[in-house]
Amino acid sequence: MSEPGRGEAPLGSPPEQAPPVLALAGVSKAFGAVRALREVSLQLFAGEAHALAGENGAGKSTLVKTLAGVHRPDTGQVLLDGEPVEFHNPADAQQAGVAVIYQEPTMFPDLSVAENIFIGRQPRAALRRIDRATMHARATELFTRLGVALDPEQPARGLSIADQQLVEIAKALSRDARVLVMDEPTAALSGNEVARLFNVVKALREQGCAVLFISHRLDEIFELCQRVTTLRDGGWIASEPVAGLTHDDLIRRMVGRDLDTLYPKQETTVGEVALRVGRLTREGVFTDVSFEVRRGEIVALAGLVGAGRSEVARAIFGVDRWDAGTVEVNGRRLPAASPTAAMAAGLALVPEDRRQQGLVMDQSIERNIGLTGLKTLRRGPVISRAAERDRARDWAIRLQLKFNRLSDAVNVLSGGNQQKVVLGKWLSTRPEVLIIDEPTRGIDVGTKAEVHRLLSQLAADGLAVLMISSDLPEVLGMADRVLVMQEGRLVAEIPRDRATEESVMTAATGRAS
Amino acid sequence: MAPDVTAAKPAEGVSVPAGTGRGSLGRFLRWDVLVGMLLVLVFAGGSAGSPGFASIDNLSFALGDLGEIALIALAMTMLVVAAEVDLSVASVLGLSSALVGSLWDAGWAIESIIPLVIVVGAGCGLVNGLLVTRLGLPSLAVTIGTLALYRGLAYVVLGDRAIAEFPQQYVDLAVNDVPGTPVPYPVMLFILLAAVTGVVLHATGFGRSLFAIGAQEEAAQFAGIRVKRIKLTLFVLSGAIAAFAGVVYTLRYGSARADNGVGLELAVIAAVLLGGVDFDGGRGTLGGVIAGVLLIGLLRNLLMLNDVSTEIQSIVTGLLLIISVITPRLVAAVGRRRIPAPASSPPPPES
Amino acid sequence: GGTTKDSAQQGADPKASAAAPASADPNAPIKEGLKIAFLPKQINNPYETIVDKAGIEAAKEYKGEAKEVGPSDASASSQVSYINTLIQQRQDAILIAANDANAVCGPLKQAMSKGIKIVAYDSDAAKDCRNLFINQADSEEIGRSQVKMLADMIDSKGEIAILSATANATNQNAWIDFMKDELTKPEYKDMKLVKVAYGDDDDQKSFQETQGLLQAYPDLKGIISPTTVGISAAARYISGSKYKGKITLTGLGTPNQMREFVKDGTVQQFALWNPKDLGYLASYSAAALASGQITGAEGEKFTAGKLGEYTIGKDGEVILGAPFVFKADNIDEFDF
Amino acid sequence: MSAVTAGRSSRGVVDLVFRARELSIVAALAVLVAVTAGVNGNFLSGQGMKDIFLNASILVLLAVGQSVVVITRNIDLSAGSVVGLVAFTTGDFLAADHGRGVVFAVVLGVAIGALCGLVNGLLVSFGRVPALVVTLGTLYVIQGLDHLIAHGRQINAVDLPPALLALGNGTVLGVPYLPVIAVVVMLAVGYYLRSYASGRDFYAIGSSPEAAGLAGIPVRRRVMGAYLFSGALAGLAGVLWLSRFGTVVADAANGWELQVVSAVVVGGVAITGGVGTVYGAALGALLLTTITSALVVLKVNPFWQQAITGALLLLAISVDRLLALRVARVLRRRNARHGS
Ligand SMILES: Nc1ncnc2c1ncn2[C@@H]1O[C@H](COP(=O)(O)OP(=O)(O)OP(=O)(O)O)[C@@H](O)[C@H]1O
Ligand SMILES: Nc1ncnc2c1ncn2[C@@H]1O[C@H](COP(=O)(O)OP(=O)(O)OP(=O)(O)O)[C@@H](O)[C@H]1O
Ligand SMILES: [Mg+2]
Ligand SMILES: [Mg+2]
Repeated sequence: MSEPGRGEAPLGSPPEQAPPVLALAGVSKAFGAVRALREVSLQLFAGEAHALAGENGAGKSTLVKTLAGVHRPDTGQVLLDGEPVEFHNPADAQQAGVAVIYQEPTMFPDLSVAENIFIGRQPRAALRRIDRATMHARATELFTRLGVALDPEQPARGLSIADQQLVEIAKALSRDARVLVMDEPTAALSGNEVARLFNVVKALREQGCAVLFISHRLDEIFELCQRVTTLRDGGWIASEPVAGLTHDDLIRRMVGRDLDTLYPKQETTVGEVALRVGRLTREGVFTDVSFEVRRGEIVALAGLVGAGRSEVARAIFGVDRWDAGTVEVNGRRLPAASPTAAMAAGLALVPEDRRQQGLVMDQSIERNIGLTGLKTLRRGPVISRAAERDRARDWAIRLQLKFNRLSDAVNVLSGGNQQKVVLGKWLSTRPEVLIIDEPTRGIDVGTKAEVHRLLSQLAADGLAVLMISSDLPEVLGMADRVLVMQEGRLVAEIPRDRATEESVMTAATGRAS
Repeated sequence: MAPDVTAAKPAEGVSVPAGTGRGSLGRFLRWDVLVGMLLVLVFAGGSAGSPGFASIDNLSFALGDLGEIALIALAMTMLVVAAEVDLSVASVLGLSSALVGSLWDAGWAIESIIPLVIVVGAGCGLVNGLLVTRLGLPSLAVTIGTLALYRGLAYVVLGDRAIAEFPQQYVDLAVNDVPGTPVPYPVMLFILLAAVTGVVLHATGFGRSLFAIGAQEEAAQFAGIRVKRIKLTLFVLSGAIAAFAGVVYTLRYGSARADNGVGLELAVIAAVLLGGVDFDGGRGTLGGVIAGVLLIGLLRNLLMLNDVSTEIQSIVTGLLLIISVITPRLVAAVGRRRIPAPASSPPPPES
Repeated sequence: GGTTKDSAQQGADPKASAAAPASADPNAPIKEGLKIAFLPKQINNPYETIVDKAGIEAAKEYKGEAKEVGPSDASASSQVSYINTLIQQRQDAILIAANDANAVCGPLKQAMSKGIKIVAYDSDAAKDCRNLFINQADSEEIGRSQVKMLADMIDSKGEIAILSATANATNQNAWIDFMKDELTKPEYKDMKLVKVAYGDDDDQKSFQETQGLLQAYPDLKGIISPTTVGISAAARYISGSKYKGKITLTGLGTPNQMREFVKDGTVQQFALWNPKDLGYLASYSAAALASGQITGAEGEKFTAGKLGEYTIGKDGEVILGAPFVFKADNIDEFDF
Repeated sequence: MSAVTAGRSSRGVVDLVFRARELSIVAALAVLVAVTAGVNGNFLSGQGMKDIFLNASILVLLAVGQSVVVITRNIDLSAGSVVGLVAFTTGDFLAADHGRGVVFAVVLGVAIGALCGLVNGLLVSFGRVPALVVTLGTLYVIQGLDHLIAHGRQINAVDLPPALLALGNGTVLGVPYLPVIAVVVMLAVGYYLRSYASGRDFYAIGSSPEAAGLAGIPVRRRVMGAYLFSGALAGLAGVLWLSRFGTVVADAANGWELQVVSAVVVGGVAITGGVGTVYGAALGALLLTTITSALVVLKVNPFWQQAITGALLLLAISVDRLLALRVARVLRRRNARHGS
């Protein structure tokens, strides 16, 4: 691999003689038999935003962790200002001016939001005491820059994933770092917040900060970054300026082939009502939510982050209690707060937080997929391991899961592949109504297309799908009908032919109507 | 009904060669297996070096002496796998013993005392379970409280009295061996229960649920597992078994007192932990626990036979516990070093 | 298992033939090399240590091999494990201070069936599970004398309380029963036992119980604490509180523990037998049993070295003697 | 910015709840003391108060040490056995050499305790093994060592330097030394944990050990520190035990591990780490000891005492929990009204 990372100089790139602020040279990293990185090189320059693209499991997060001092490379070097350095732990990297937003939020739920941001480097007053007033003021200032209304003194426990992500971003910004590394910071955010974030990052870049940015939303790469490095299966494919690349070019580099369409929506015939929700209310969370989903239909539930969509899903499935209202599946009313009854009635919920809710991270792929089928996998009183394995293998193949062994713990899978395991776990219950919360969060384009095709086909086969998504193109591309929630209420229902970015956003922000 | 999505790269995941060296090495050097091997070693060493150790009399006694701990350890294993713990077991045992004594003293028949006492034990477990599942209190805290409460109730029931002279046929059942074996009846019962528990824990859906709850409770709940009900069941079971162990204890020693079995909970927990069950839940095997119970019991027996003082026994028990948690880490570290990739850092928190 | 099996084993054991000889031979010499084991309530209990050490010393006099084994917690179940071990080790005699008279019974019977002689000391086992009980002092005598001693000091007037060990302590409960009985006598009509408290032989607990007693019963005149841990904790509390001089404390304690409090006037007198003599006598009685000098029947006599001749009383009990009363003027003569 | 104001008002409630954890213990204490004193005036007499504080001091010290460990999501079951070991070995040293003073005793005791803590800390933080197992192991080991050293001997008050005994029973300005020491330690530790960056690290570690590592917090060093500190405090408690009781056998504070953990839990320190204060833990210790004393003063049948103590303990943690749940619900409703 000769001289990667130096294509023709893009607009605004630094003079040739200035060495990259941070660079990887020929770095390899393996986990057991999995070679997560193979001789990868990458150079980050001051004042430049650099994108890292690749499918799920391509090695992006591993690369990030290598830069962050979490992993040490097996071979190859990390270079800081052209000099080789060794980061023994995250503290070393932070010392060197590298701020990292990890793919999954790393919160301290019991500490206040402000402390989460400043832990370990709180502003000091006399006698090295913590200066809380300054700390809170600085946190507020950061939130203002990001345009979010978070109270610095509130405990982090109970923050939505989006809010957690915003705190992570504030944490990274607060470091005034020379290098800002962001691993899918926007996966949980909706349009507004992404726009704010980009403004802040652009400002930082202009002040001379080097940025490494990872996202599966290609538009974002084109909007924010000057250069892009593509990984495939842990190997380096290309480093080149973004200008002059097309979406299809990038996808081809990532996937190694062309992709026909991201939203393969199939025509279906809509059948009778499968899920009917009537005036569902959970005090303080959502109020009077009524809608129905028919067989063969994909209904999207759109809205801003925190609108209460996930809460509705949780209540329908019975994980949370509801205070008033009814839920019917195929005409039969569900008792409140019983996931077991919901499952028996043919309901499935793919939750939004796969690490906490979707998966038992320490357990194997086959066990996770088998967890929803403990009754069906029985041979007599005992579970048949063969049946369990067959079921897992079956779905692993269908979903193109990338794994080493079915008996590996899911926590060694990449984020996207974890999501596939959750999908397999629920699809294997052969549900009649599928509620799927952020189906493609953190999933690469190739898989995204697959998931979409899968959803389409499931609907065509008569499944009723309720899809919660913050990805507007996905909503528009896949939904037969769009329901919009705002602050705990259902405010609009828009049929497919009238659903546009405009109409959905207008309803979601409550500006019109 | 599932669509055909098998077209692209179908065999990709599956084709990766399975079984690298680490897997088999790791599997072999698991702690519960090591405990088993250690047990064999102690047994072999004892038989060779200490006359009297391997005698039928001694083994029968040593096994019988472990009866209550072993019984309680069955329920405790399931609880700890589900990331809960019950520290009140020894107090339930004491309460049960006190009840047996006072009811017997009051002229009840043993046949009706035993079921009643087991129901009371289940009730004690229910209280633990309700406090844990309904109020969401940590079981460590709850059962420290009920540890005091149930022991206190034992004193309320029996005060400073000691009741003896239980009917001989029941004492025999608690003490004698199953004819033709060195296995006392309670131990035989334990063997049967252990077989059932082993199957339940490792081969049934209920067992799978326990591991899932212990490893990630919220995910288990989202998978439709009735987390609270299962936990409640476990606590009730633990209480009932502890109460039954109390009956066995009372009959075996022929003495009902309010302070019977004080401190037994730590012995049970030590055995469970020594058997390689992860106190954080989600990991462990029943085989390991049984080996752990036997190892502690037989090793103590062997040390006693060799006139090793009780202080040293205590130290050996403590060291064993420490070694039981250190060894797997060392093995893992060594194992990692042998693999081409020297992973230097801790397991990462995410993807 | 196997604790009350009296079948099967009898014939198999060579020593069984020697078990329970029909009659005693008072002139039999003490055998050399007798294997004798002391099994105290709890190892590490200083009082028990003094007793057992003296017993082990005594064994040297008659060329026996004596040892002390035992649990670190005062529980019957641990003692049972040790009895089993001692049976496997084929000791000639086991001396036990039983934590629970009944719980140790089964295994002791099994030991006896194998020809092992059982001597209970300090705290008795059930009668049919031992050959002899060496009683430090007559239980009745202890109970009654404690009341008398306190009555003398408070002019037989006022409220009194007892601070015991654990609620299940066999000895203490026996003594307390006699104390209560003694108090029913007319000469104590002005003395009223208001409470039996339990300090669990734990310093802190005994301390707190003493405080509680003094607060709850402001008119309390005297406390009897028939346990060494209890009396020293109570004395220490009283000596550092405003109650010093107002309350009379007595009971059973060792001179070393109590010396400070006798000297500073907190305690006027307390009692105890000589624990060394107890161990010594127990040791000799075990040897006499194992050598066939005695069988444990009432009326038999044996010589316990320097302590002289003892006669076995009713129910196989041998009584060491009357408890000794320690006061300011004699306490310095003792060191234990 | 309506969300921010909503946040602020809800924070007021949250704050109150957090303080309520301590307030509710204070209230429980007040009720207990009032009832007891109502029945028996002596309970609140000078001597009565002195007794309560003296009784609680040693448990308070242990609870303070324990809560630092528990806040980091670990546990130290060996604390009680350390007290026993230190009380005996220190006493043994002093008895052998009358010339030594109080300072020597304290230094020696704290050093022995710290050594035990060091072993725990090394095993837990560098061995990366579950704290409960390790400290249960060291509990057995330390207890064994203690008994091995004591070997049935006992330390008597006459063998100890009078100055040391005075420490256990003497007073400054009418206040006994022990509670003064306990309160000073508690305040210092509480202030440190709240107001110093390294103090906050303990909370961060307990709240999420993984996140703490990624945030560059020296996790091992802090956990190590927590154990070292807990061990040292247990050592100090051991010396104070010696000075208070004078007569010491090997099993001083035997079985206290669960009592200390109870005190910490009652005091609102979450067993799962990250939450709680040493003030709460100290109050928990005070409450527990006061219950024991009060039950005696109230002439409760001794056979009921333990049952009542257990029931009160359960009541304390349940009420606390119910309160928290209730406030959470109120917060949720409030959120709804203000929007987000
Ligand atoms: N700690 C680990 N142990 C074993 N394998 C690991 C570990 N971490 C990552 N891997 C493997 O390394 C490969 C790269 O994973 P990585 O998380 O870097 O992918 P990614 O590009 O970030 O994917 P995604 O877009 O889904 O986040 C995957 O095959 C993953 O299973
Ligand atoms: N675990 C939780 N505990 C407390 N509050 C929560 C929790 N999760 C979410 N919330 C709050 O509930 C409200 C609704 O959140 P919800 O996750 O349902 O929104 P959403 O529309 O699904 O958005 P998202 O895109 O983030 O999933 C938000 O104000 C959020 O802060
Ligand atoms: Mg990733
Ligand atoms: Mg959501």
